[in-house]
Order: sequence, then structure tokens, then C-alpha cells
Amino acid sequence: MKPIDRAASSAQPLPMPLILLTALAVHLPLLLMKLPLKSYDTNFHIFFASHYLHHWFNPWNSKWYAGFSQATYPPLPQQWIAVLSHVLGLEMGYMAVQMAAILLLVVGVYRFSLLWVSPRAASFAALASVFLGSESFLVYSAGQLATTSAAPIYLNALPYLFEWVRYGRPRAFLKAAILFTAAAAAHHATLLFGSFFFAVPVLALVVMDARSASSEKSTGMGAVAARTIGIVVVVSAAIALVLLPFWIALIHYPVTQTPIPHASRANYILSPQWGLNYFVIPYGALILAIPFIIWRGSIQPRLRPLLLGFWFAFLVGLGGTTPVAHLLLGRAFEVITMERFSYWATLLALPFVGLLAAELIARFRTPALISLMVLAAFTCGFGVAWSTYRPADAESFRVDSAAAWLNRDGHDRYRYVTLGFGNKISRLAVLTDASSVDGEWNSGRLLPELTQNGAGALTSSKYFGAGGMKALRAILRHADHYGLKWVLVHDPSYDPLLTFAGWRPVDDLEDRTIVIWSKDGVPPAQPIPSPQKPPHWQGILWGTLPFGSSLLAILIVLIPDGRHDEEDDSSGAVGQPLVAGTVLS
Amino acid sequence: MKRGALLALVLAALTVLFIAIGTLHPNASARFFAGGEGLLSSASTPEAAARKLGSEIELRAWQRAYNSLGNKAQFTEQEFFHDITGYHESLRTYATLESYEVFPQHATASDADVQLQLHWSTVVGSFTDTRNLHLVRNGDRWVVDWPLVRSKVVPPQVIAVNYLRWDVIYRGAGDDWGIQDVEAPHVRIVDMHPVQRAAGVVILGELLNEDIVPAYVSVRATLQKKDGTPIASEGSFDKISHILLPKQVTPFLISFPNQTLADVGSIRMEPISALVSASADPVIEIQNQQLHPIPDPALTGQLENQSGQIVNVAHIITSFYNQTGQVVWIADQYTNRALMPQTPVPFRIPIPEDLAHSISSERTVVATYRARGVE
Amino acid sequence: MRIGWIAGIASLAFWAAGAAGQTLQVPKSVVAGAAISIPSTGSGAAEIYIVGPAQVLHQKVQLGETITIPQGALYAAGRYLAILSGQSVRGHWAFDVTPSPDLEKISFLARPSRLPVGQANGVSGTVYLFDAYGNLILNPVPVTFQYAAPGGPAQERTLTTRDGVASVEMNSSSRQGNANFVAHAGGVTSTRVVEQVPGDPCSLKMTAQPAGNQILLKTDPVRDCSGNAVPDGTIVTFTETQGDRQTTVDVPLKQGIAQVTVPAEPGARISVASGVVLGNEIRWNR
Amino acid sequence: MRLKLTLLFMLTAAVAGAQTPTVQVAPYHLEGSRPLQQQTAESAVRDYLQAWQSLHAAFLHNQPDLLGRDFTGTAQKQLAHAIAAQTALGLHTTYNDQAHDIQIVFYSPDGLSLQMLDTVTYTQQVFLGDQSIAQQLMKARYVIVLTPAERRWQLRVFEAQRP
Repeated sequence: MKPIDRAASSAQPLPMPLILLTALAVHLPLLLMKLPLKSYDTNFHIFFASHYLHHWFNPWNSKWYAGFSQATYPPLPQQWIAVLSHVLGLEMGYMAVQMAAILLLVVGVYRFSLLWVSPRAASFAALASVFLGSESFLVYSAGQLATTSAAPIYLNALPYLFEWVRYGRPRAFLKAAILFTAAAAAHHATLLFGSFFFAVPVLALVVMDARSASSEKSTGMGAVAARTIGIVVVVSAAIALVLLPFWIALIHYPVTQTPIPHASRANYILSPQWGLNYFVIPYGALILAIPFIIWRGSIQPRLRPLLLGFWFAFLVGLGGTTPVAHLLLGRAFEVITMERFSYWATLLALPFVGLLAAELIARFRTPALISLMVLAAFTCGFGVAWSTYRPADAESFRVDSAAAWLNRDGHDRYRYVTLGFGNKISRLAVLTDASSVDGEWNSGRLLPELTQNGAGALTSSKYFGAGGMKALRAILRHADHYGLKWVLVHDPSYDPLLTFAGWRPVDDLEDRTIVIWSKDGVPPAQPIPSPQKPPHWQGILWGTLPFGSSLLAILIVLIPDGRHDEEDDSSGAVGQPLVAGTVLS
Repeated sequence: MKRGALLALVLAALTVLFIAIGTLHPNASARFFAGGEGLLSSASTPEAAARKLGSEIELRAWQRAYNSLGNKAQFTEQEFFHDITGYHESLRTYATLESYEVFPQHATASDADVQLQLHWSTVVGSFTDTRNLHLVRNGDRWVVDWPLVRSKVVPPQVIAVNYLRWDVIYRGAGDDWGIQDVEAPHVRIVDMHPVQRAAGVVILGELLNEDIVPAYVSVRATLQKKDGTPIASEGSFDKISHILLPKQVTPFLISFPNQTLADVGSIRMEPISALVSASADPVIEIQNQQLHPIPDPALTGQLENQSGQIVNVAHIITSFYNQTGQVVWIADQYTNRALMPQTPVPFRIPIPEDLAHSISSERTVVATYRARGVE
Repeated sequence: MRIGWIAGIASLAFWAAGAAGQTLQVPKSVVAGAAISIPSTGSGAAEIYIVGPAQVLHQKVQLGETITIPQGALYAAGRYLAILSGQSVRGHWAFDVTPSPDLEKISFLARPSRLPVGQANGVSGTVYLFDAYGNLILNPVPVTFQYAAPGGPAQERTLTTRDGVASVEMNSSSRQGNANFVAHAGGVTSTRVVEQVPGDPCSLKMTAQPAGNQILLKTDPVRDCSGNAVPDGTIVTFTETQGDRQTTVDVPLKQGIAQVTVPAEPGARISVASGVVLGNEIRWNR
Repeated sequence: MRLKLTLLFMLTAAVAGAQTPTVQVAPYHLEGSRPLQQQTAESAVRDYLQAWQSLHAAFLHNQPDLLGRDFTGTAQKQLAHAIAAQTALGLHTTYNDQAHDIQIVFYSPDGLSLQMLDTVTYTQQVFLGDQSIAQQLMKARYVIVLTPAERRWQLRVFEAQRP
């Protein structure tokens, strides 16, 4: 073994507390500043949480789409926000859950990386996760709390999966199953796609590890297959039960929307502005490591499964830049968004990054350390600051006065819709009791006027071209049916439509930047009967099992891993001689 | 080691290959966000040049579009921009280009004529802007000469506006029973005629404001079965002129998609009126109204704004009558350019072919919209 | 469930018997807002509930003494149950609260608030009489209606309410202006202002003069059939027809006349109308 | 004798409570200039009878907002005030209407008010907590004034007197 590797493998890993403190140092101030409130989806999650706060066992929410079921979205992070909001309030409750997810990611990346690389490299990978561009992008620009909280839970489950399938330890089976279930309760898409990008490489690693191990420690392929099938069956059953109302809603009301354009499906070369937004910012300096990842992952057999997992996630994450995403996902390509695949790709790349960092520092000492820290800082910095350069909403304005207006003089006896509010409709929905026919959760809506036209939220109708305007006109035409009397307008370009459709301005707020239009003769809003309204028993299930799975996950993970662990660390890497290639040519 | 290196090369090559395929043959989403054209489009033929100009307009890449024009010396980029998006705030200002079509008209080796149809989507509906482009060959590329439509300059003048304006002091939110009140304006449906069309039942009618105060009006209709149970309820939405001055009449059209007149026993009409602040200005003269027969039946004419204020959007609604004076159809059109004072703006309202022969006269009204903050 | 029934019947029986020795002499009916005295027999502390859809009261009482409900406590007219409830005593008695005869408020609905001149029975007045507590006074009460309008004699009618309501219809006079419509009963007066507005234009006449390459159209002062000037802002529609082409314009009256210029078309026919009233027609031969 | 009557009354009340009331509407002969359309009369009577159901639910569950649809003006204020008072006392009351004898006696020329007289037979039962403290079969002559709202008639005056 060459001197470099001996040094690299024998040096101590960074202490986990140091890495967690680094995460706190970087992200705690940003979260205390409530930076995510400027993101796309944060207020959406806070809105769902505010419903759970008041109706824990009733997922039917009448504030959007004249009534929709929140059982169409896995509830775990939002339920935790609701619980913490009793002490911290909704917004700080959100920040607390996000902080926990960031810390959990550090642990998850470390434990997942141990499967592939040395503890020291794994610790560098965990440190890198603090500065990951895609993590900062999803936390501070996209506000995708579900994705950023499901991934850490999932990563923490994978080592137990390895341990169960490789060594057949029942305790590992139990931990893996519960953690996978909790991950699904946080975000079902992470589990569905994560199985392909994360779990398959881990299982491949088990097969490779089993074959190359000495005779007494090897495991027959039959046992590997049986254990794999076993845990897949158990986890599938658990997820089916824990998210039963979700699957029932999905089966009865499959998402049959007309596809809505999303920039993450653009070609990042033909549309460079989206390439910057969905590739350069999320990957950041990691782009420089891609050649190393491909080379080292190829020449080192043990890392090949991880490399292939990264490669597929990388290609799908490129959206419309390659035909791969469209081929693999089919019709789903037009429904889901691609930035989460880039996120998963960067997580899969972290073990390689840790390995590269360890070898560079071992070889070049301080210069390497300084360069790596500068690259990490810029990557994290741009990810965090991106919401300033490309804000979710071109304008920042307050909706509190609009909510106060709706809450007084019986205005909330009627329904309302906003125009030009962007994603502030979530915050408005938190602050008012009035019901709207609009919303930001396209998969949960059933109003025919919205589902038949390829448009997102009505408040941004004009950005969806003719389809968007058709949806808006259809809803305004049926205003009487929905008791839709108020239109809160922040974008005067819609005024001609309202004028000719029979609305009249009746009030204005925020120095005339918000004008409230009203229509005469609209009867008070009545509940719109919907077959999607979940029965009471589903509400009970929804309020107990998902949250319960997370409590169970916390308890289970606290149980020590048992006697076997001292003999052979679950990461087979330590014993494995590292084939030193030329680190950086 | 060799197998690893091979794997690395294969993965790298595949990555580059996929990116190349995805960029040269972008899928629908990629094309949508890239402005509808891949890198392949070039101005090698008249149609390709016109299509390239269309996609640059769609992307609102005004400088790139202007720089590609052959006759750009005759006008500035600002004039080119305003010719497309309107010189004053109008429906064009916020319109988005939904799609465009290119129709070759005539071509020789050195020049060609192509018709470019730009289909715009606005908040009140769509409109098509047709431009007949003349193209000239310049080496291996074709260059477009843009047919600029200049806006007529209104001579500087002072126009006295002293028409009436009404303002209303509304009752408070308290109980209104048995106290002094000013009730809603008295309006009356003077004509109502349900017809069966392919798309469903349509109710045609006219509403008079017989009061001495301006009225906000709309009409709601409920189709009822023979036993009185309601079948469907719809409103006039934007197929009516909502503000009526005293003694003014508006047509209204209420459509009931997918309904059949045979199922209808009775129709309950609900005219809704409310007191509103209104101004008796602007006065719009509808000149040179002419009915055109088949094969392309339509009503044409031009609007002239007789007041001193700019009208940002005008909505033209026409009642078509048969020989006996009964209303047989109602159609409408929005002007996509602002109405400047004393500047005629043409309009054209298509008429359904199956009704064209039965139409003998018409009556047109105009509703107007002036942008917020313009007093 | 069966045990619950039996227990219920048993306690009922006991209750009915226990009440025989202790009782209240509740009056058949009382006037709204008046103080009420209810003699009672028996002894010991108890509670009295007075329950009706319009009001609910409660008071602790000492049996054997006269129970007094203070003035103004029970004011809503209607049917009530007086319920006595105590340790070993319970009973209930039905009684009525009738409206106070003193008229306090008139709800006077005068419609419409605007009507054209010269309308027979054009104005309707409906009054509902209430006492100080908002109870409808059901006894017959004489009500006098007076309608004084410009250009016409004052009209006066006296009617008697039935079940608290009376209604009348008056004619609008021939001249536009504000009319005072008064309802008077039991020392209480309520006045409404009714605006008499001009009727449809009567004779609509226009003139046409050349104005460059245009025609200046101008109406005479527009008046209704009673000579009232039709209000400014009323729409007058000019229509110029030349062959199969037509020009129309809706012009609001300004200081009583409508004026507009239209393109000069030789041989054109020009007509004028306002609402459902047609004016004269001019053939332009210049 | 009173005991038997009360027992009989309880049974009938329990049974009757589940049934819809018998309704008689006398033919109306109105003097006013405005003719009362048959459809208008039917909707006014229907809305009035539904008002009794809302009244029953509101007083049973002590929920004044259940009155919002059917009552307005003085009547709504009085009834809501009564519900608040009985809630504070720990009472709740049921008004089970069994029979209506309705007569429309007035329809204003402007169509904005309509008066009915209704001789109602109903059971009033008062509960203190869960215990019934009084139950009485009542007969009253109600004077009702209805005024039109957006989609239905609402009761503005709802005053009882001895039949």
C-alpha cells in the first residue's frame, strides 16, 4: 500500500460533534433570520401545519379549492411543525424542524458513507453535507421541507438495510423498517425514487461484499435475496398502512391534471438561466469533482454501484437537457419536478467528495484544506443567497392587511381569490379563516375549472398563457356557485377582465397596491360537497400513524446496535485495502 | 483497472451523447422554455426566417428580433417594440404569445412574401395579429422587412370635458329595514330569446336602464325543468355592458354549455342592478358599421373616441336582428389597441355562418375600460 | 336504555306528587317590561326559570314569599314557561307577555325612493308599529299618511293597523323634485324623502348643421310629457344610415341637450332615440 | 289525572318529535295592489317551516349561529340573546312543532315584507344539564313578518301571543 493511503486510512475521522456544531454555526443564524420564508414552498408547509394545529384528526381543509384533503401530501414534517408551534409558533416551528433535518443529514451522510469509504473520508463527506449547494438551494430557495427531511431519515436507514441483508441482524431489520416508514411519512417520492438510486447500490454492495468475504463471514445469495424480499414486503406493508388515506386518495383521484410547465424540465443549455438555477447552484464546486467521481467510481469495483446510482440521478436531474428523464419517468416527467433528482445525485456524490477531500488533505495539507473550505463556502453561500438574486416572488409585500380585511365585517362568509399574490397565498391562508377557490397544491385540487386547464395557481394565471386565463375565466364565470365574491388584486393587468366580467373595485389596501374587487348578487359561500372528503376513521389514522412512526423511529434509533458491532464495522471499507490511484491528475 | 477505465470512458461518453441528443432534439418542455426553437433553426429559408422572428417575439427577445430585421433603419427598436405591444397600455401590453403560424404567399430567388399570424393570449381572451412580411435574400440568409404600423399622433389640444359624474354614498353595514334608503336602479329586460346552439342553450336578450341614475347591471338565468327543479344557473359574465347610463340599453348573452332546450320547462331571469359611481364620459362613436354576407360573414366598423381621455380597452357588443326585429344573435369583440382621442380604430366581429342569412340589422354598444390610477 | 326509561317515569311521578303542597300563582299574562309579583306558598329556598324562545331569565327565590320580577327584566312579547325548581319541589306554569301599548317606534318602508312624475299609486308606504322593547304592537292603532309633493295637493289618508301593520299607496305629482312622505301614529312620526324624477322624453327633436366634413347634430332641450327637463346624463342615441352602412353614438345629455358630430354622408338618414322613445328623422342631402 | 296526562304527553312528545309537523295553509285573500304569486307564497311558507327546524336545533345545541340563515333583524337578536342566556344558566330547550295552521294576511305593495299568522302546537321541554325540569304542550298564535334575503325569505318578526 502506498504511503499516501496508509496515511489517509490510518488518520482519525473528524469528530461528529465538531461537524454538527459546524452545521449549527452555518445554518442556525440563517434559520433564526427566517430566511426560508422568502422561498417558494415554506409558507405552503406552514399553511398545512396551521391546519393540523387546529384540526389534527381532520385532513379536510376548506381554505383552498373550496375544500381539499391534506391527505394527498405526506404529513410528517408539517405535523411536527404543528406540535412545535405550541412552544415556538408556526414559523420558528418550521425553522426548528428544518434545523433538525440538516443535523440528521450530517449523521445520515456519515453513516451512509461508512458503507463505501473510510471513516475519515466519511467524516469529510458529512462535513461537506453542511455546505452542499443543493441542500442550501432546497432549504432557502425552494423551501422543500419534505424532501430535505425525508432524505436524512432515508440515509440513516440504509446502513441498517446493509447490516440486515448482509448479516441478518433482527435489530437492524427493525430499525431499517421503521426508519424507511418514517421517511415515507415525510415524503413518499423520496422513498419511491430513493429505492432505485440509493437502495439498489447498497444491495449491490452487499452482494459484492458477501462474495469477496472469507468463507466463514460470507452470506449465500439465497439468504441475501430472502432478506431483501423480506424487508421490502414488511416496509411496503408498513408504508401502505401508515399512509393509507394518502394511497386511497391517490387511487380514487389519480393526478389527472393537464401537465403544467416547470422550468426544471427545461434544457439547461438552450435555457442557460434555468441551467444556472437548477444545475450550477445546486452542484456548485461539486461540478469539479465529477471527473474524479466517474474515474474513481469506475476503477474501484466496490464503488461502482454508488457511481451508477449517482450517474442515473445526475442524468435525470438534468431535466430536459437529456432524453433520459423523459424516457425513465414517462408521463410522470410532466408532473413531478426535477430539482430533487439533482439533490439526490449530490447526496450520492458525497462519499466520493469525502474520499477526494481526505486524499487531497493527506497529500497537500494546508493548501488543500484552504481550497476545499473556500470552494465549500462559495457553494453554500450561493445556494443560500440564490433566493436574493432570483426571489420566489418578484415583489415582496405584506398580506396581513388583506387577511385582516377578509376577517372583518363578515367578509369571510364569502370565498375569495387573489391575483398577482404569487406564493404569498399560503401565508394569506394561514392568517384568514375565509375560504378560497385557489391554492398552491395542484395535486390536491378537484375543481373542474382548474383541472381541465394546464395552469398552476389562479393567482398567477397569466404566466400559464391561454390555459391559465381559461381557468381563471371559468372560475369567475361560476362565482355564484362557489360564493366567490372577493377578488384581491395585486397585479393591475387583470383589471380589464374583472371590469368586463362584472366585478367592481370596492376597497384598496397597502397604499392602493392591493385593490379588492367585489361582484353583486353573489350568495354566501356554502360547503361544496366533495367525494374526496376523507371519512373520520381516515382522519384518526392520519393523525396517529405517520407521527407515531416518527416517535417510534426516535425511540428505536436510541436502542444500541448490539454486541456484533464491535467486531466488524458495518462499513466494510475499513478492512478493504484502498487501491491508490493517481488522486488528481 | 482496465475494466474500470473502460467503464469511466463509457459513462463519460454516454453523458456527452445524451446531452447532445437532448440539446439537438429537445423535447416539448425543453422547447417551451427555450422559446419554441432548438439551435437548429436558422434563417436559411423565408419560412424559417419568419419562424425565427416569431420565436424571438415569443421569448420577448426584442433586441435580437429588431437586429434581425432588414428594414430596421426605417424605425427604432422602441417603435418596433410598441408596434407589437401597443403604444399605450392596452390588451397587447400584458399579452403572451401563445403560438404563431407561417403561411408562404409567394417567393422568387431573391425575395418572398410570407404571412405571419401571431396568436396572442390576453386576460379577456385571445386575438390574432396578422402581419404580411416581405423577405429579401441576403447571401445564404433571408431577412425580414417588418411592416410597421405607426400610431397616429393626436394634435396637441385642450379638450373640455364637462359631462356629468355620479358619486354614491352607500348605507352602512347595519340593518336596512324600515329606514331611509336609496334602492337599486330600476332596470328591465326588454327582450329575451332562448336558442339552441351546437354547444348548448344560449339566452339572448337586451336590458334597459329605465332609471335616472347610472346602474351596474348583470343578468343571471336559471333553467328549470317542467316541474320547476333547477337544471343549471349561469350569468352573463362578460357578454354584457355592465355600466348603463340612464335610458341606455345593453345586449346580454348567457350560455349554458351541454344543455338542451327540449329539457327546459321554464327560465327564471334575475336582472341584478346596483348603484355605482360612474362618468358620462368617454363618448365613443361607432362609425361605418357594415354587415358582410357569406362567405365570411362579419360586422365591420370603426370606433372613434370623442373624449379627451385614452380608452385602454374597448369591448364591442352587437345585437343582430332578423326581419321582424327579433334578436337572433349577440357577438362581441375586444379592441387590442388603446383608443386615442379622435383616432378611428377598426373592428371586425365574425357572425356564425348558419345565422348570416337571417340577419338584416344590428345595434352595437361599446363598454370601455381605463387603467387604474388614471383619473 | 330500558332502565333509563323506568327511572325517568319514577322520578316524574314523585315530582308531580311533591309539587302539590308548594305552588306559585303565576298571572295568565303580563305587559312587556312591567314589574311582576308572583305569590308563592310553601317554604325553603328554590329557583325560578322563565323560559321562552324570546327570552330566558333566572332568579333565586324563597318559597312562602311573593316573588318579584323587576321592571324591564321581562320585556320580549311571547309565550313563556315559569319553572320552579328546588330540592324537593318542582312545577311549571305557562303565561304570556303582551306588547306594551305605548308606541315607541315606526318602521316605515316607503318605496320607491325614486319614481317618475305622474304615476298613479306609484308610491307605497308600509308601517310596522313597535313598542319600546321592539315588540310588534298587535292592537289596532290609527295611522295617518301624508304625501306632499311639488306641483300637487298634499295627499292624506288615515288607516288602522291590523296585527301591527298598515299600508297605503299614493300618486306622484306632475313636477319633479323631492316629496315628503310622512307616517304619523300615537305621537310618533316618521318621514321619508321620495325623489320624483322626470318621465321618458316626450318630444325628441334634433337639428343638423354642416360642420366642415361632419354634421353637427343637436337636440332641443329634452323634456318629459309634463314639461320636466330630462336629467343630464340620460343617453340619447343618434343613428346615421347610408345604404348598408350605419354610424351610431350614445350621447349623454349635458345641460338638457345632446350634441355630437358624425361624418357627413350625402343622402344619409339620421334618426334620434332615447330608451324606448323615438324622435324625428332627418335626410341629409348636402 | 295530571300524572297520566304528563306521561301520555311524554310518550307523544318523544314519538312526535321524530315526525314532521302537520301543516295547513289557509287560502289567502289580500287587499294590497301587489298580487301574491303562488310560487312566492309556497317559498315563504317553506322557508318559515324550515326556520322552525333551525330554531329547534339552535336552542337544543345552544348554537345561535344556526339562526343566521332563517332569521334576521329583531327576531334574530332576541333569539340569539335567549340562547346566550340559557347557555349561561346551563339550560337547553327543545321546541318541537307538531301542527301549524298558517294564514298569509299581508303582502306589501313593494314586495319587501310579508305577514303570516300561525296557530302553532308545539312541545317546549327545558333541560337543566341532562335533566328535564319542565315539559309542556303549548299552543300559540304567532305573528310573523318575513323579508326577502339573497336566496330565501327570513323571519324579521317572530312574536307569539295567546291563541
